[in-house]
Amino acid sequence: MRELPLINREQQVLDRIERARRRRPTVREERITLAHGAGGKATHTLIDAVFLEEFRNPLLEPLEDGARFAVDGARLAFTTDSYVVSPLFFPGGDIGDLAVNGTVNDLAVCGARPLYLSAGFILEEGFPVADLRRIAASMARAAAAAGVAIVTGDTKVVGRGKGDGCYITTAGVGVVEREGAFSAAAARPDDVVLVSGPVGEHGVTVMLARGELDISSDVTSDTAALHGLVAALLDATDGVRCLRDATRGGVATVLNEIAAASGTAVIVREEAIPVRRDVRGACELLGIDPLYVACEGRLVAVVDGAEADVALAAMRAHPLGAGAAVIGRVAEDPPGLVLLKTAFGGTRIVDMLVGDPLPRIC
Amino acid sequence: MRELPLINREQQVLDRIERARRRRPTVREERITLAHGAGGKATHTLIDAVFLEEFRNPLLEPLEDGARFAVDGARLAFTTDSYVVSPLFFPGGDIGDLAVNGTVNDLAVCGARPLYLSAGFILEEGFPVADLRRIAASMARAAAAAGVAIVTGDTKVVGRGKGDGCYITTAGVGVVEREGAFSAAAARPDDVVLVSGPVGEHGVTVMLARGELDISSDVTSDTAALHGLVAALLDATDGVRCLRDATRGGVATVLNEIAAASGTAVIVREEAIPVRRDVRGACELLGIDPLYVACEGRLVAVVDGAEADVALAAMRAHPLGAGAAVIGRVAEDPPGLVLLKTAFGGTRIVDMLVGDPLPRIC
Amino acid sequence: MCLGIPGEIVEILAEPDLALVDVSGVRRAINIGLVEEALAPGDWILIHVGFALSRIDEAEARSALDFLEGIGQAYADELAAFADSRIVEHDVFIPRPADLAAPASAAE
Amino acid sequence: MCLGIPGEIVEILAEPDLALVDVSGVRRAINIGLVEEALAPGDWILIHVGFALSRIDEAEARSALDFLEGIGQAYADELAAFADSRIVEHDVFIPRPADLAAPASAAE
Amino acid sequence: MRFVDEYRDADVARALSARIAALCEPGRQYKFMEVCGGHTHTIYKHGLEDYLPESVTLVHGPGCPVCVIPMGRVDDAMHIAEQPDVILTSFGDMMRVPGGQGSFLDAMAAGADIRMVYSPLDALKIARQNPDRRVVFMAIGFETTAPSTAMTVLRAEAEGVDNFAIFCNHVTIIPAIKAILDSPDLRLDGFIGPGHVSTVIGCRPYEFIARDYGKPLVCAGFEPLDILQSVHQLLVQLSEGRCEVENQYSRVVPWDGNPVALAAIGRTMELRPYFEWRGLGFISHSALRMREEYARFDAERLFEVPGVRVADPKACQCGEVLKGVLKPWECKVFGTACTPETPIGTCMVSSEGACAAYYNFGRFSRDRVREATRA
Amino acid sequence: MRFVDEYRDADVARALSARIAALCEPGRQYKFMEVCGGHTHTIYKHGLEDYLPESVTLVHGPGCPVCVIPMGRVDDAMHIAEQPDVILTSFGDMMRVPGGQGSFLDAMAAGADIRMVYSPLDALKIARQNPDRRVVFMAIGFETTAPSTAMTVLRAEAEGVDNFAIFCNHVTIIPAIKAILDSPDLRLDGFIGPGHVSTVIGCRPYEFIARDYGKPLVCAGFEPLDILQSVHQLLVQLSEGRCEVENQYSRVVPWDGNPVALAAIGRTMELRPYFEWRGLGFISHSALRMREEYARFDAERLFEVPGVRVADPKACQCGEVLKGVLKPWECKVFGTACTPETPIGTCMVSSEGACAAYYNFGRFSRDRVREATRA
Ligand code: SF4
Ligand code: SF4
Ligand SMILES: [Mg+2]
Ligand SMILES: [Mg+2]
Ligand SMILES: [Mg+2]
Ligand SMILES: [Mg+2]
Ligand SMILES: [Mg+2]
Ligand SMILES: [Mg+2]
Ligand SMILES: [Mg+2]
Ligand SMILES: [Mg+2]
Ligand SMILES: [Mg+2]
Ligand SMILES: [Mg+2]
Repeated sequence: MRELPLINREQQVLDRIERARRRRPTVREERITLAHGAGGKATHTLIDAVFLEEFRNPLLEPLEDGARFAVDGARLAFTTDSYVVSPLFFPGGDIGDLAVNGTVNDLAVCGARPLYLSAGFILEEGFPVADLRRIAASMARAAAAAGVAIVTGDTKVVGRGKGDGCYITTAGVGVVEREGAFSAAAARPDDVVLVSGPVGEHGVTVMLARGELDISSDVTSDTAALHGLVAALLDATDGVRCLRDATRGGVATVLNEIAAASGTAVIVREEAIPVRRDVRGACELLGIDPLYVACEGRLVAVVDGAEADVALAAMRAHPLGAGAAVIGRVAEDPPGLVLLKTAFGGTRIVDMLVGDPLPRIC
Repeated sequence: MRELPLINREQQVLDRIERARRRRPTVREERITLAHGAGGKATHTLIDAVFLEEFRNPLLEPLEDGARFAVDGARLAFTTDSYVVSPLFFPGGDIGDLAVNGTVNDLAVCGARPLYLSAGFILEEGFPVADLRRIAASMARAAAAAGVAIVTGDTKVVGRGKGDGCYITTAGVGVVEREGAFSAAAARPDDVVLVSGPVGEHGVTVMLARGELDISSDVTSDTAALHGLVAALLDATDGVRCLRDATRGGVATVLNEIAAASGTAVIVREEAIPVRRDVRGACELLGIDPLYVACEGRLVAVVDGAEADVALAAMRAHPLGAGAAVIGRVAEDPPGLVLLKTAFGGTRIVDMLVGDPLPRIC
Repeated sequence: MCLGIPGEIVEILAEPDLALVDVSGVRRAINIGLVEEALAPGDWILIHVGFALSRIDEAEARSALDFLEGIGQAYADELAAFADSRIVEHDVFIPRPADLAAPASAAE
Repeated sequence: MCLGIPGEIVEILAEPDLALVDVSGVRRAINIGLVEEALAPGDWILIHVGFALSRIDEAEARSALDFLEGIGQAYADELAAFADSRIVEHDVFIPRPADLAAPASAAE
Repeated sequence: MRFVDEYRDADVARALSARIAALCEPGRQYKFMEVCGGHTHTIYKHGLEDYLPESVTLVHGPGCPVCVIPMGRVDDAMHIAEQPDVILTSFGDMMRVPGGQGSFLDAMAAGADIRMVYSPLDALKIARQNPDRRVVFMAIGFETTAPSTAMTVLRAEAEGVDNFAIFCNHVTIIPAIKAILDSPDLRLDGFIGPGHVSTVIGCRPYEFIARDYGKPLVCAGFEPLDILQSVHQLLVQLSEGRCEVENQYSRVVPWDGNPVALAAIGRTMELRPYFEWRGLGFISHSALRMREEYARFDAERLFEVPGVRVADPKACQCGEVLKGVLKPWECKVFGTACTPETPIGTCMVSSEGACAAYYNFGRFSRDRVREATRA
Repeated sequence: MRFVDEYRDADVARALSARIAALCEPGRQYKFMEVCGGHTHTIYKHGLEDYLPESVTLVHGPGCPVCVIPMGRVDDAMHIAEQPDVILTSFGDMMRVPGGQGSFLDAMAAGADIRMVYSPLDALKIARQNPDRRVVFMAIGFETTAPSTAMTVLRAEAEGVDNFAIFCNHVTIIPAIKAILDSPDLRLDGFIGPGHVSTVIGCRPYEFIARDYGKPLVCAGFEPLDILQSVHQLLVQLSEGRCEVENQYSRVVPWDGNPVALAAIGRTMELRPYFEWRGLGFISHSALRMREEYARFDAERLFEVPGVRVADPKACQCGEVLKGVLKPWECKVFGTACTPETPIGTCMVSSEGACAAYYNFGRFSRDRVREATRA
């Protein structure tokens, strides 16, 4: 293998690029495109340039999965997510359990025990009441399984062509009973990165469930409430630095958020990332990378390197972590980047997702 | 004036009807219609038969404006609302301040001091980014004015024809620092009913802002955060029984909720209900009743009759309560009904809204 | 039958048969093509589904009202002669009169 | 150029020119009208934008792989003769080998 | 509001109430029919019956244009709405009227493009704005509303709008009153005449009622004092042994009606040989259709309207209510199976329907309420 | 995955890497062009350059079908998309390509109905499902993809689908390679030949490269070992003084190509006299259009396509990158003004574009990364 000298000109360009990347992003588009909702760079830019800009406050600023604050001595976590998945029902789940589990998970990765949820429904005129019942029943089951109660809600109806059947926004309140913020900024060199199971199953399931691609498979969504797994992990070790659920934008986006927030490099090993065989098949066929595909029941944890074994064992001992693996580690340099050691033995960057993972042909 | 004898047959029918009204409602429609979102009977039926049925728990059950619970000794209120108003911008406000004020108000009428909000955005592909900035700026101003912080959020984008520009779901957490639940069930005979200002301005503004009716006016939305007014009222008297903000379905719906939940009769006097001259004009032209038209900055309070003067004075001393009035009182009989003593001197029922207040011609 | 609302003509518009009409502070263009007589600002019309159905005859209205008010006055005079519990029945209604006065900002 | 993916024919479908193809556990109907030779279940094809572009020649593949693996073996033998730090460079990478073994449920 | 608030004065009402009571012969029962649903609405909305002595009963008549639409016509409208590219428009009150296949609201939920308009001119505007769609206005109403439809068609003709049509359901009031008068079920002492219809047709067409049937009629306005005064005028006539047509609503109603409006109707529409009224059955010459010359604006000619007759639900007693034979609460399903949110009959839908007005405004025991609203 | 994972073996790669290093003459620099964007993608995605000695440089070629589309063609496509009732379909990679008026994504946000398809057959399916719409498939790609378009048109013809058309942007690889060979800027030692194009055209068309230009070419597969082996074969040829066309990808590529695919192209399409390539300018006989006989499936004939020529942005150096003259990072706007989320040039959009591949996968200093990924 060749030894490269430092190529000065290239290095200058790269430094310039990194400076450009660190500048406050601006929204250049005049109109919202689908990319702004895909969870990748465009979403981050929009949130940063519009919402953070206007709402700026210390609790919002870290842009974590939820906000943590104390009220009358009680330490709380608070989060929200809107669910607009299409189709509403898919193998392994539906918008209802997604909406419950997603908000439970955002609380869990704040280190909180989820307690109470709210649910806001935006229904499209013409939506079958039977489907709504099915969704509500699924939410109720998911809430019961997660030990949370849906305690307040709201229902709006929009005219035909102003919705897509049913959108749900859940918010959640949890209680923080442990020390540690588990924020993306807390990763440190020599930490290890774990994922709780195979990646990309939810996103592939939904993409295929739309039917437009005419691809059939046995993949089912991984939607699940992760607070039990998180608790098991935190019980096992004090070495947990960051917790995230890998949703929109997939594991790659989470890792980028961690690298950016903590100013470290995250280095993952392709062979170590668990991917179901058929998920990989679908991704190959569509020309997308499973690292960018959404999960709805997978935990990404950064743990003190010395605690890697303990953490992995704790995860694997939990039913939702049976497929857990250490997929990489944190390094000092290059700060803010995610690198992948490929199965082939090379090294490359894993950047944030640009727009939707569009099926690509070339 | 004639003295009616008790007409036995009619009374039997009326008893039968009241029994029918008290039965668990069922959703008979197979599909969601606009009426399910209008805040009237259909909305209540849907919530009762689908959501309450599935999610049932003691905190949700009273179906108040928010849920109250204690976490680690801290007493909290938690609420959510989705905003789908069209047009997004209207005289006196926009969807942004509406989304902030509405959730602040639902916390305030739970007797809580609003602290933190979440905001979930569902944007339609093609929505102008400039409009989004304008909405975000308006939310920021409303939040600052109300002394709350937007601490967590979410952004989704749906395809063209799957939304209507921008939907916002806010949830809010507040701290309960006073005794009293101020729930609709707490009204008692000989209480008085107050409203904090003229009714129906928001709803009329939005209806006219759509432009389809070609009616012009100077009416502007009453959108405002009511927690300051609530605090002033609660500071002035311990006699406050129930608090509600009169939103979808208007004052009439709130009064019906109070009558139903408390098993009392609410008796209001038409002449006492403040209505702006032009709001009345628009309502006459459209054949709708201002009592059913939404407000977004009006408080309905039920107060111990002995404290009526104090409560009214406290409201009127606050800028948002300058137009306050005592509009009626609570009686024992007929339980669950709202009666209106008309300006003409007659008496009639004020029932819950059936569906949308459709412009009617005959 | 069918909702008819009185409105006052504010302006005869340039478009044929159209007038801007004020109804208690809100304005709408109303088609006046069904009314035979010439209309002018200040005239009152009866509005039905966007059309003026007729001009309101103020003299007729006045004389009818005079009759009604006459009855009312006569009755009030009669009642003044003795305290009648029926009036009390109407007035002794919680919200005391002081509270009922619509406040300035909400005045109609 | 342009993404081409190998897939195995599972079934020749009734519709003309269509075959059900398996790609690592997922299935799609693929148009095989561009491939001259007769195809049968078990055959591997190269898929591009929903069409089979060619049948994969397993004998050719085998002999090419034999060559590559031969090179690899020869190299491994050479390296076995002395400890080479370069191999270490690749392997001394946190996640220890024990952790990297994909667990049973996620096995590919 | 001028011309409104003056007619809601409680003091005058009390005075009129006293006069009315004084005019009633002891022991005699008086039954007056308010023909018009607008009057029914006013009566309940303002609690007007509180001012009437027990011996005076107001009976609700057939003059609610929504109430008299048979289910089959609603189904026909939905059939039109289902045709490709059609936008069906109508007034808000039609949205919840049940047809054999549910209401317009249900059809909208199932995908039909049905829009509520405030004026037929708004429907025409929608047609102009959607040149690639076919816009049908479902016209309903008595003679009050027919001129607006007629003017809108004439405007469409003048502007050359060719994607606009009328599904005409206009009905005429006189044949309905005559049907009531000819009905054996009902003994009436007089009529409160429909004020707004009369702005168009005037008072002359009612003269046969006084002349041939010996019943007085007072053409009345729509504020509560208008109605109370009309009751007073009827009682005065009866006490004086007169039987005439009087015009209480002279501020608005010219004795001879509105010739421009009548001409507009005459130019575009003609009487149908017969038309089905909900609950009342077929009544001859009781409705309008588009004239041959305006066939290109006639949805019944442009679309193959099935014209299916749908039998009213068994439980429905709207016909008896429309004829004034039954009080709303006497219908077996009133308030239980039939409510405004789940109407079985049309009278429970329109805000001018007797059942809806009684349910929404009048549904309580007067005695208990008197007790409750007393100090 | 069979036929995939075998070709990603790191041990074999190390062995090949050693052989490659051994084959390089000390002091000599080797420059090989991988013609195909798919190869560029593989090289960066797997970090293949880590296995090459410093003396071997891979130069990226013009074989990315998205990258070579000039801005004017994107604008033409948007013009078609704006016509009434049109649904424009294309592959996902086209969605973010900037035209003079923004990208397809922007046009969608502004209301155009543009849909992403996996296969041209899916576009035909959309046409079948939307008989009242006109469905246009924007066809892009080299000879690899043209047969699929041709087959789809033949299918549309057979089924009598008459609301389906092709906006044909298929290009041919040989004229592009010839343009590179004729360019004075570049000294190359050989070519890594496009494997998937070759499944259709075979290896014979490359023989002129070896014969007339004296450059060896190895037709290569798309897994990293395929490419490494091709480099090895090129070096073996050079060391043995041979100059031939070899087929590394023999498991897939027949020496004579695919006669059925060639016939399908020939039946429906013909060579254009010339075609503009982004950054490369006009190249004669370098693209395909629909034959006269298939005019009814030809969007360029059915719609009045403006055919505007849009000058590339001043800063854009895609032409130099496509010709292999500049490394992506040598373009002045690379990574600052031009990034995958805000691309200026096409090479930053397609995942086969050299700039995008380098930015997304290769953007780092090798030394620092070696340090970081070391134990
Ligand atoms: S209660 Fe219903 S069915 Fe009975 S008469 Fe009234 S509207 Fe008709
Ligand atoms: S950086 Fe952008 S403009 Fe420059 S060559 Fe690459 S794609 Fe073209
Ligand atoms: Mg999360
Ligand atoms: Mg969240
Ligand atoms: Mg989330
Ligand atoms: Mg609510
Ligand atoms: Mg829809
Ligand atoms: Mg509320
Ligand atoms: Mg709420
Ligand atoms: Mg609310
Ligand atoms: Mg989120
Ligand atoms: Mg829309």
